[in-house]
Amino acid sequence: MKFGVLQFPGSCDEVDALQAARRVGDAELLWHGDESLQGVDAIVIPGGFSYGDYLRAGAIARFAPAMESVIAFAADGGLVLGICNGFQVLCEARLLPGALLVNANRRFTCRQVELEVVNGDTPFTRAYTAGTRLSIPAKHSWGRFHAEQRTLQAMEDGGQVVLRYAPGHNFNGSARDIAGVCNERGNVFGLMPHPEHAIDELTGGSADGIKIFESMRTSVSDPAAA
Amino acid sequence: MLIRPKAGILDPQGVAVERALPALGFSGVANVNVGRLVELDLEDPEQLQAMCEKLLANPLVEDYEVQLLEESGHAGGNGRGS
Amino acid sequence: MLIRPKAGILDPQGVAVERALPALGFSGVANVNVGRLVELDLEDPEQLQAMCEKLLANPLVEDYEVQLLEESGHAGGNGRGS
Amino acid sequence: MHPQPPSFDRPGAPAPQPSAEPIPTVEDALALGLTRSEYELLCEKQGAPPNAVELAMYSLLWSEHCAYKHSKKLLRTLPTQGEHVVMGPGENAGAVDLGGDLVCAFKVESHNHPSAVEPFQGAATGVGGIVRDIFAIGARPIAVLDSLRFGEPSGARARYLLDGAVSGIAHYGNSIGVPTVGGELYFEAPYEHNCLINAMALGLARRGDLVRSAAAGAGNALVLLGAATGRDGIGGASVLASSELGGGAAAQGEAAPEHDQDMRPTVQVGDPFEEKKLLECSLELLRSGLLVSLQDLGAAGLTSAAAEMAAKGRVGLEIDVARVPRREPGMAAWEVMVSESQERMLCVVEPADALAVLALCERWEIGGAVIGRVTDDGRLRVLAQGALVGDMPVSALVDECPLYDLAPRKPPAPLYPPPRATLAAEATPAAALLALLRSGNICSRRPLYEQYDAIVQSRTVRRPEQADAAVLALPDGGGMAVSIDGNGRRVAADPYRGTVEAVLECAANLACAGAQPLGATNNLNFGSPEKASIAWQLGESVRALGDACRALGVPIVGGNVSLYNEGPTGPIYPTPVIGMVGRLPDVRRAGRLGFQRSGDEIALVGPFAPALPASELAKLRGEPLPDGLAALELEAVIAAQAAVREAVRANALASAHDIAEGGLAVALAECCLSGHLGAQVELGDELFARCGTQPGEPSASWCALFGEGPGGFLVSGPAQALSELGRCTSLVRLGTVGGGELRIALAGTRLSLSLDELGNAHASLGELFA
Ligand SMILES: Nc1ncnc2c1ncn2[C@@H]1O[C@H](COP(=O)(O)OP(=O)(O)O)[C@@H](O)[C@H]1O
Ligand SMILES: [Mg+2]
Repeated sequence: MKFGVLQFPGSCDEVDALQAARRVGDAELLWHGDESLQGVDAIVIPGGFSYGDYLRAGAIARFAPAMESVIAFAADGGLVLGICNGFQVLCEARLLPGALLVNANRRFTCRQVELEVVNGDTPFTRAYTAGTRLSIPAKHSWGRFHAEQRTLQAMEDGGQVVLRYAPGHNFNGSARDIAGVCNERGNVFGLMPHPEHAIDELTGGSADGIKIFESMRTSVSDPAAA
Repeated sequence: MLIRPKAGILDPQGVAVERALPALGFSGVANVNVGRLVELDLEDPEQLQAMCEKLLANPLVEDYEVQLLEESGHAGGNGRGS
Repeated sequence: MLIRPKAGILDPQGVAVERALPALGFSGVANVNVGRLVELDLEDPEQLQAMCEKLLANPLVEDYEVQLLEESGHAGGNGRGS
Repeated sequence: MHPQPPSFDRPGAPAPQPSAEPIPTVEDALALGLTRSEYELLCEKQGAPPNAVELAMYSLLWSEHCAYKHSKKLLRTLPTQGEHVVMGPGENAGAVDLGGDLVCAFKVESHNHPSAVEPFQGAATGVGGIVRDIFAIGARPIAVLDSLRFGEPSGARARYLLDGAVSGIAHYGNSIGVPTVGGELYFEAPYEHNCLINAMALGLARRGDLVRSAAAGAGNALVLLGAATGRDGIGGASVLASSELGGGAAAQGEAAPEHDQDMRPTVQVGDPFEEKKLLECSLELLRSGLLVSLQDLGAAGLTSAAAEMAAKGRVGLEIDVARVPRREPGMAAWEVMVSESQERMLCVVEPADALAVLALCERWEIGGAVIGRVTDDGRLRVLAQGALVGDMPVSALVDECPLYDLAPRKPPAPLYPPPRATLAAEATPAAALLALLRSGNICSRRPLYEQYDAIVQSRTVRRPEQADAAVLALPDGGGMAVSIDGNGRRVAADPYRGTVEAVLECAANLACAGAQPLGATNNLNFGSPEKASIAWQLGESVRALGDACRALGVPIVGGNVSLYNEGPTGPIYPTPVIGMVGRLPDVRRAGRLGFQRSGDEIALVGPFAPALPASELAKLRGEPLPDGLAALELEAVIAAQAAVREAVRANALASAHDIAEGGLAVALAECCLSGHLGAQVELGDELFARCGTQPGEPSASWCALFGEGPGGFLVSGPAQALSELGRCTSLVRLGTVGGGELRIALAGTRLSLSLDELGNAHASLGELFA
């Protein structure tokens, strides 16, 4: 099982994501300018400030040559995980519904937050059970998830709301406390908090995030079990 | 290009400006909205719409308005700062 | 209010957008500048200049331009996005 | 493919000859900040009066900022040698050995004056500058710390500066993926007009990957990397605009620039995205072995980068300003040479590698241009499209600026007015404790540090407020601790002892984390050294810095000096800021400051002798600064630090925290708040004896609770562990951890506050970021 971590100019958490992926499988960096995805089994779009987050977070990155390939990869059912800036890129690329807006508190905020697993049946969360609480660091200034009411309702009904901030932890003002969402098909997942930082109690405040990578490995090696 | 947050979507920057103004002695201000202004010289104005929709604005959350200026001047305004 | 980076002052956003555009298939674009757009309803337009200088713009790095609109409409532009 | 040919030669260029242009006069030199005798000296070194390009370059390199005219002699007294030193002062950053093959590069720098003009950009570019210093020596930047000083937070200006500076640091540090892991913040009236923004950065490198900045190899190419050059930061030199030159009006160099003051921005705008690309590109160039040497562009831009690279390598350099990518049209040669545009690096490359270097620049989407070459004649030559427009001996530029002796004199009368009283005279001890916790210098920094990404790169083992020092994990299972400290008010009360205390506080913070110091850096923020009283502060402070570091066995591997920090109401508090880096053998045992377990015992460790003068309580009461601080037992303090460090390393203690601002009572409250646990303690006669008072005296309780001084630690742990620690150092048992409140009993009185009351008071900084 090999993860590809997509690096843009301005990516910051690509090495963290690489380390997390390597705890459960092989992983290598992919370069934004290359069309080839090097035959990887799953894609991680890491956090950071691709293209400086200028204009809008993720707005420029989504046009990178590698993103064309990622869009095709997703259309084929490949697993794509977007973390923080990666989530923003996936929304900009319309691989995920909604948009991410400036935090309600207007400030970059770096804080350990608690999350609730809403849907434990996605290829990214199968190692959790629904209702589990996770402690994972979040750090961003554009993390307020927004979608129209109709869309939100459809997402809830379709199991696309995968993670929610626990009560009191939604500092960015996301609609319905949404922290992570997937597409209808369930193979593209984005979240603002950083599971790749929560793989070791020592530096992450918990190891709760590693199960996202474990879930992905299981989903790739044993798709039938999903 | 003038790019604005869509109506109905919380604009925390606008809210913050609105809240800060009275403390500075300004009153009677309402409906503050903060958006973006993108200015560029373009050979082929036909590209503009595509550029806005693909890149400069996110139609899910933003409205945009295009003002074309012949040559490179600024839109004539009623006032002008330093 | 249209707030722009002052001439001669680095506009990192403009530089980044300009550099990215050709890769996205847009050509012939130059002098990209990214600024801010602040819109508000105001009872007393006399306050505007002071407001810009004290809060809305940073006169050290930004120029501002004020456009007054009667009622609450938008400046008529040559184009209008969704 | 490349617009610039990757070689630098001048086929068919006109024979170098000075172009006709007005020669600046001595008045121009004075306007640029040189003295008459300095001007005469440089004419002599030059062999003729310098032209505008040359004068611009001399005036910057002979400025206080670049030449350390008033501090160099003092700095030479500092200890810079030690077994762990890999790079001492002189390179872009110092470096110490971490064991194995690893080294840590670090340095602190100030951006005080730009931040006072525009705090957001000033602070942002301050971070950008110090981070470039780190990757300039080939280390990957892994952490930033910030040290901030503003006027009292009740003032609108202090709040504006605070908000802007913190946002600027956050914007820059977060965007380049370097965690900001710690720092410090003080509010004092003397910083009202002249805030201090110091930033420290750390980097990690394999020993063999370090690179120096010395240019070498005549014929090698000089390549400028990064952003295009604009008219940034040349305001001071603007008298050189030809229209303003001593009467002459002819254009010089290139086309006459038709700019007015408006076009020479006083504010430099940082572009963290450009820096991030520049950082990755530079490290990749080094990894690929493509660079002979590397240097960042900071103050005085190309001028100082080129002159220093040439001086260190004992070579000459030739630069053609026409090859320098510009952001603006019509820049004069001297403008290009002195521009302080951000996010640029200069490197020396063998001609055969130039194409590969430019190709990597293209991959990372940064600018790259061959702008000159290395020569062997020890001269710095500036060309404009091949025509010679400046020609100077490198040694004169870099090494021959006159150095001055200070004329120190202890001020006969106090320099600083007493602070405004904010605590009622009849306040109870409980009210005073809450007032202290709420006060700007003591309240929780959480609303500030939450704006910083503290965890990117996955090394941060102790985030702010988890331990006294930030702790970073290293690949070998060990760790590194880092702290930055400097209490200007105490240095103002006693420049010698206050500075010793700052060094000790840094080392104490490391000890609480379990780290042994390896090296230190410092930033000397002072007023005008030309005033006798400031010269005295500076001299005493540097003497103390050297003495304290020698006593600790900690070499100083780098630093920075920022002088002339004065406002209309007078000089700032003398503020030496010390940054210290240490090593932990096992990062899983890094100390914590908060209480961990109910039932643990609490003890006071070390030769702590509290005193109220110059304390935070004295400030809240509006008391004037004392003339001098109490003497301290340096050796005993250092021994206590060693004992605490060993106990933390042995995993014997649950928590360790040094006693600083606000004294014992505040330290107890901090341990409670950080650990979400209460405590019951009783302060007995032993402590009153330390205050030099009897329990009955009215001031005794206040001194025991809130008195300050170096050498005190609050530790908690099992009774057995404390007994063992007590065998190595002085230890007084105070009480036990547990419950939902902090209860302190002393001399018949009793103070009791719930964790909520303490926490609410401690959270006051949030109001400043509303
Ligand atoms: N300006 C700042 N930036 C980031 N962290 C800070 C800043 N100021 C203080 N902190 C953090 O807050 C905590 C408490 O700071 P402080 O009271 O200054 O500690 P100390 O007294 O031990 O020097 C430390 O973890 C410190 O690193
Ligand atoms: Mg301390």
